[in-house]
Amino acid sequence: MSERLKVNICGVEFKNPVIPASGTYGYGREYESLYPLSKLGGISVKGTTLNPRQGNQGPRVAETPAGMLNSVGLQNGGVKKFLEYEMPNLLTKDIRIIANIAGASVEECAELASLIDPSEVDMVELNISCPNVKQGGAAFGTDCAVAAAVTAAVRKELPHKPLMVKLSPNVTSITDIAKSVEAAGADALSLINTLLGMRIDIRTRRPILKNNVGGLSGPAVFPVAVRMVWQVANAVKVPIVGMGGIATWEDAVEMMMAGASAVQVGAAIFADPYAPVKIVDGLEQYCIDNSIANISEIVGTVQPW
Amino acid sequence: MSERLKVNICGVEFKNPVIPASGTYGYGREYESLYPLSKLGGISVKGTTLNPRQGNQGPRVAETPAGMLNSVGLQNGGVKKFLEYEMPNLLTKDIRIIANIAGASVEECAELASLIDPSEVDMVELNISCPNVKQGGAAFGTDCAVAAAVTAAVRKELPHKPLMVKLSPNVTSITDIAKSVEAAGADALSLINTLLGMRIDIRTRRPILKNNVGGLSGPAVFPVAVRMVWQVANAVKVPIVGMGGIATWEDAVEMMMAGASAVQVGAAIFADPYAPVKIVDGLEQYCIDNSIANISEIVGTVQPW
Amino acid sequence: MYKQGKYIIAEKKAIAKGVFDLTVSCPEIAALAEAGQFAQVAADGFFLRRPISICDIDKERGTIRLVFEVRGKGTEKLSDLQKGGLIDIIAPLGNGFTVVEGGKAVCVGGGIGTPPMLGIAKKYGENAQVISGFRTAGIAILQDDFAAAGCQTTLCTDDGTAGVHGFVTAPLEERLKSDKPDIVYACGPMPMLKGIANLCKQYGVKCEVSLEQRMACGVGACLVCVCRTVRDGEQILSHVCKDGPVFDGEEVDFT
Amino acid sequence: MYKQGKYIIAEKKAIAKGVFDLTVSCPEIAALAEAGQFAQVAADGFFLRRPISICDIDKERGTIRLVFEVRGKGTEKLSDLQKGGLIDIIAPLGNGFTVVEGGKAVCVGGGIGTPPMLGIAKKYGENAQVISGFRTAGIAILQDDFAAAGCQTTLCTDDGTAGVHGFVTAPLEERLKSDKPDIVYACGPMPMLKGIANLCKQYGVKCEVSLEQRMACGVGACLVCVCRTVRDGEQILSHVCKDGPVFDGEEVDFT
Ligand SMILES: Cc1cc2nc3c(=O)[nH]c(=O)nc-3n(C[C@H](O)[C@H](O)[C@H](O)COP(=O)(O)OP(=O)(O)OC[C@H]3O[C@@H](n4cnc5c(N)ncnc54)[C@H](O)[C@@H]3O)c2cc1C
Ligand SMILES: Cc1cc2nc3c(=O)[nH]c(=O)nc-3n(C[C@H](O)[C@H](O)[C@H](O)COP(=O)(O)OP(=O)(O)OC[C@H]3O[C@@H](n4cnc5c(N)ncnc54)[C@H](O)[C@@H]3O)c2cc1C
Ligand SMILES: Cc1cc2nc3c(=O)[nH]c(=O)nc-3n(C[C@H](O)[C@H](O)[C@H](O)COP(=O)(O)O)c2cc1C
Ligand SMILES: Cc1cc2nc3c(=O)[nH]c(=O)nc-3n(C[C@H](O)[C@H](O)[C@H](O)COP(=O)(O)O)c2cc1C
Ligand code: FES
Ligand code: FES
Repeated sequence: MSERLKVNICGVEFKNPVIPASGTYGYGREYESLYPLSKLGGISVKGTTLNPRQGNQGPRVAETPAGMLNSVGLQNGGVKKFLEYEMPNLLTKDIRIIANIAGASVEECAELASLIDPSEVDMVELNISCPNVKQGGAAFGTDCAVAAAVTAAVRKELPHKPLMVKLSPNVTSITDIAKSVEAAGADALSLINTLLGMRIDIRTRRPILKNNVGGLSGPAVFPVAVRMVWQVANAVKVPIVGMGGIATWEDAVEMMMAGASAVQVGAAIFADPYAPVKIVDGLEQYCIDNSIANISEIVGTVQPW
Repeated sequence: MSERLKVNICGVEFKNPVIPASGTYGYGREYESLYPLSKLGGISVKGTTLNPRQGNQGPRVAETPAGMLNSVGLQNGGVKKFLEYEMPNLLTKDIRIIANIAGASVEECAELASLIDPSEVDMVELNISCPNVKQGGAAFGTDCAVAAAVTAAVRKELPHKPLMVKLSPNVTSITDIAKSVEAAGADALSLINTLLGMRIDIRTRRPILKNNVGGLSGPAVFPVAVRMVWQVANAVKVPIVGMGGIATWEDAVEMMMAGASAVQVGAAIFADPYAPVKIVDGLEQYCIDNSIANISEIVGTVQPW
Repeated sequence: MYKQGKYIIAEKKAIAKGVFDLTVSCPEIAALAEAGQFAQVAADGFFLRRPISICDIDKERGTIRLVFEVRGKGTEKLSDLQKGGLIDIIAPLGNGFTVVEGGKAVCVGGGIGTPPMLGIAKKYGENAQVISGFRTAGIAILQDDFAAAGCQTTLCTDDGTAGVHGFVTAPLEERLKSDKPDIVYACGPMPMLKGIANLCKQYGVKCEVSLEQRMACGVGACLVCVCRTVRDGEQILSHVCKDGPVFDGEEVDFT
Repeated sequence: MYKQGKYIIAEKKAIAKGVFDLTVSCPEIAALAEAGQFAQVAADGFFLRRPISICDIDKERGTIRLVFEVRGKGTEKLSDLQKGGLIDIIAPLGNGFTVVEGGKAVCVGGGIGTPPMLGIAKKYGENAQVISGFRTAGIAILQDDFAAAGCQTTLCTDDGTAGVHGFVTAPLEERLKSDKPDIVYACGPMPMLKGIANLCKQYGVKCEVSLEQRMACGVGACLVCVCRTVRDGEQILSHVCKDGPVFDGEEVDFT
């Protein structure tokens, strides 16, 4: 791997800035049939909760123009299984590990953090923006005071790890939330989570998702994500990991120019499981073609009119 | 025209529920080369301000996956020109006329209303959600108290016309805004206006839009629009005109099942200028095929899980 | 183990109104594939891939067959694919059917649930009875293929326009009574699968059903494709793409 | 007056690297079209149409020609269109060039600004001088077409690989000095148009330039396609699709 793509996000060095987004890549096991995980900079694992969760009933996915809705609802085996079963495997893969955590209460988030702090994960991503769960989830991410409180509580229980907080796009002012969370101790921010959406089957007159509503992701949301990353980058000092609709290396470059130090790739993987690898290769070639010694040079370089 | 498609929105009868969305159809003149305006239920004219406005510098459009950003910024000839030049023409077209108005202050909105009240427009659509202007615009539509104040002020100056208020999707809770606006006297609500987005030209490292950011519309936003219409329909009693990404008659049916009494069609017209007419024809056939005597029967019929 | 790629369509046939049969030349996939697995097929202009069962596998020619019905806009797009053109698939995915070596099987397909029965029926040849149900005679498919494989075929139509008038469960029950097979395979609408699973349980015959659910990744990573199952008495949400699409009939929660 | 429809591609040629020449059979559009107007062309899989100038019109055959360069993903998609296939266009749009009956014209095209010059140059035949500028000889296009129409052609290349070494403004100024034409038409990059408009003003010759801007509707309804113009001393934002694409050189605010 070349020096060109190395990025450093609050002290954690990633060999390249391409990270599969939480919930879209499991724990990486499923894609090893196609390529080794070591090709990627990091992995943000499926959202982890204190106890195992079954998630919502199906259908949990609905197609939309250039995107999809999901209503998984944080199905996962709980933090214990993650630490005991998934971590040992991931540690052999030469890839940065981001533990994505979500809790139904401030206390639960803090407890999760305290359990993960002693582990070998490289970074924690606190999800305060899941639209698919009844408690916690987006409720945490749409109010500045609550977002700050949960960030502070987790920060306290996480003395050894950088804390990245994942923001919801379903807000009037994402910069206000970002600033609150930064002030409460977040070391980095990641955005965006999914936009709340709905689809209806006109034959049955029922919502396609059993949960009625779900989170929109995929290329459709890309312009919203770029805008939010740009706004937040201009409002905070901490690094940003940008995501939402990234499907090509050009998208990744655009997101980084908007202000993201690294990118996560989610739904695009379902259309093309090689998408993250193609983005890595595309970024490398882009750096060569444009004589860019390190991709970090382009971060936040968009020059507004 | 058949009885099947007639809809009534707060006392105004539309021969069918298909209305080109404000800003995407001018005053109808440009599309008469293709078909008579009388085929459509109504027209929501380009946003009208007190004084003529030049709008923003170009480029004002950027393509996005299954959609587009615009940053027109309410270019229009002002209310006087609308009433004196456009109204006489529109009145000959056998189509319901919705005057879309926007002001930089509460007073300006009220003044606009008072000027339009004596005219022959069928309905006023108060735009409190334009993301492309510095004053007024979205600032009105993202705060409940402000939204209520401007609605009340306009309501007062509009004794003879139904008032529809057009909501912004760039908010944490669209139902809160909807309820405030309803309480302040809105006779109907229309939603959604555009989602704020951004695109960057990675070669020049500059935003594609000269305004840096712009409003996202087109099929990409459809699931967000359906969700918001559904939420608002469950929160208010006044009728809703739904829009955001509608491109086909199936989309129109879905939006109506979510709770819209009529629909507006915007960006889809740019891809297919016949789109609104095809939607009318499709709805008619849908009613025939499903033995629906009047399309209003499907409004709000989605049955949540 | 699966692959993703664009592969050449070696043959395309319309085998009934709105039903298409593609033979895809993909040696690396054919080599791995087992009866009952499926492919995630990209439809141009649509974000999500469409899951389509692998109907038949020719390991020697290095081909698989995908038989699908036009149901909506995505499968309509797939129907535009032409012989000689490319098809973008991820395959083989999921778990195939369990083969009872030297045993006797009954394969029950309902409508477009029939195609996945071909590959497994072929494993049994004359030891397979294939019961296929269709709404009407005009849309009956693959009967010649089953016959060519030496299988015994029983055709049922809901409207009696061909074969047995009525549902597949009647001939299945007859068979379960008369000459117990070692295993029953089934694919089709949920009520049919439920009926079959119940019958098999009643007669004490092992039964495997192939389920459907809306999918995104198709490989087990995104967790969207849940179905309700029971394991060790406990209700759990399983994933059709990874834990299935083939499930033990007793494991599925049909309520 | 314009039409929208899917029309048959009667011919397709690659006329330089990445430059394609489509002849579209659309009698109703050809009947209405004038030199300088444009078409809004749908590119499969892309939301917005691409504006492409009408390069030439054959009213008898009922065809128009669209010559375009692959610039991004949309025009790349358009380059996949094949002879015999359909192209979805809205046309003719905008205002064409003003024809000075019996006059003499100079038509100046820069790069992919050359195609719109063909239709208008043909109106003047031997009374037209066509000055075309390209980066390099290999990408020079349409020179034979201009010659076949009897026009006098002057080819310029930035790198001197063919014709005059340098920009189109040099031969234009020569001509303006020596044998004043009645009108100058120009299409190409903004700096070139600015230079030409200035020269024409200096020599007191009427000049029409064809501008570009990103578009949505193409018909004047959405107001996105603004350019800065001056009318009666006042700065106003005009719309390329409706007020243009052809503007009087003096009207354009090039600052
Ligand atoms: C494991 C498996 C195997 C299948 N095998 C076959 C087969 O061999 N032949 C065949 O004709 N069909 C098969 N199906 C069903 C087939 O996937 C659907 O008919 C198809 O996805 C419909 O797509 P569409 O675009 O036409 O419909 P649309 O309704 O427009 O599709 C919208 C979305 O819903 C999904 N969807 C709709 N119906 C289904 C469904 N029944 N199952 C899963 N997703 C659905 C689509 O994939 C798409 O994401 C199988 C499904 C599964 C899960
Ligand atoms: C009136 C008019 C006439 C034109 N005539 C021709 C012609 O005859 N031959 C030719 O090759 N080109 C012509 N162009 C330019 C052509 O429209 C662009 O090259 C083309 O739109 C680029 O599309 P793309 O998908 O390849 O690029 P992308 O950059 O991927 O396109 C993204 C978006 O930007 C728009 N866009 C990008 N560049 C331009 C541009 N220069 N002008 C307008 N929109 C642009 C696209 O239409 C699309 O909406 C004309 C433009 C205008 C406005
Ligand atoms: C199926 C699915 C499951 C997801 N699960 C999670 C999750 O568990 N935790 C989380 O923080 N985000 C989750 N997300 C959100 C993504 O991580 C990402 O923020 C979002 O999808 C936008 O990126 P994309 O457009 O590239 O998919 C999920 C998204 C999808 C599509
Ligand atoms: C080019 C353009 C101009 C618009 N101008 C206005 C406007 O003047 N007033 C207004 O209320 N909405 C305006 N809108 C928003 C549309 O009326 C509509 O709310 C939005 O585009 C969503 O619908 P769509 O996805 O069908 O386009 C404009 C939209 C576009 C694309
Ligand atoms: S479709 Fe992703 S887990 Fe099954
Ligand atoms: S492109 Fe719509 S007004 Fe010009």
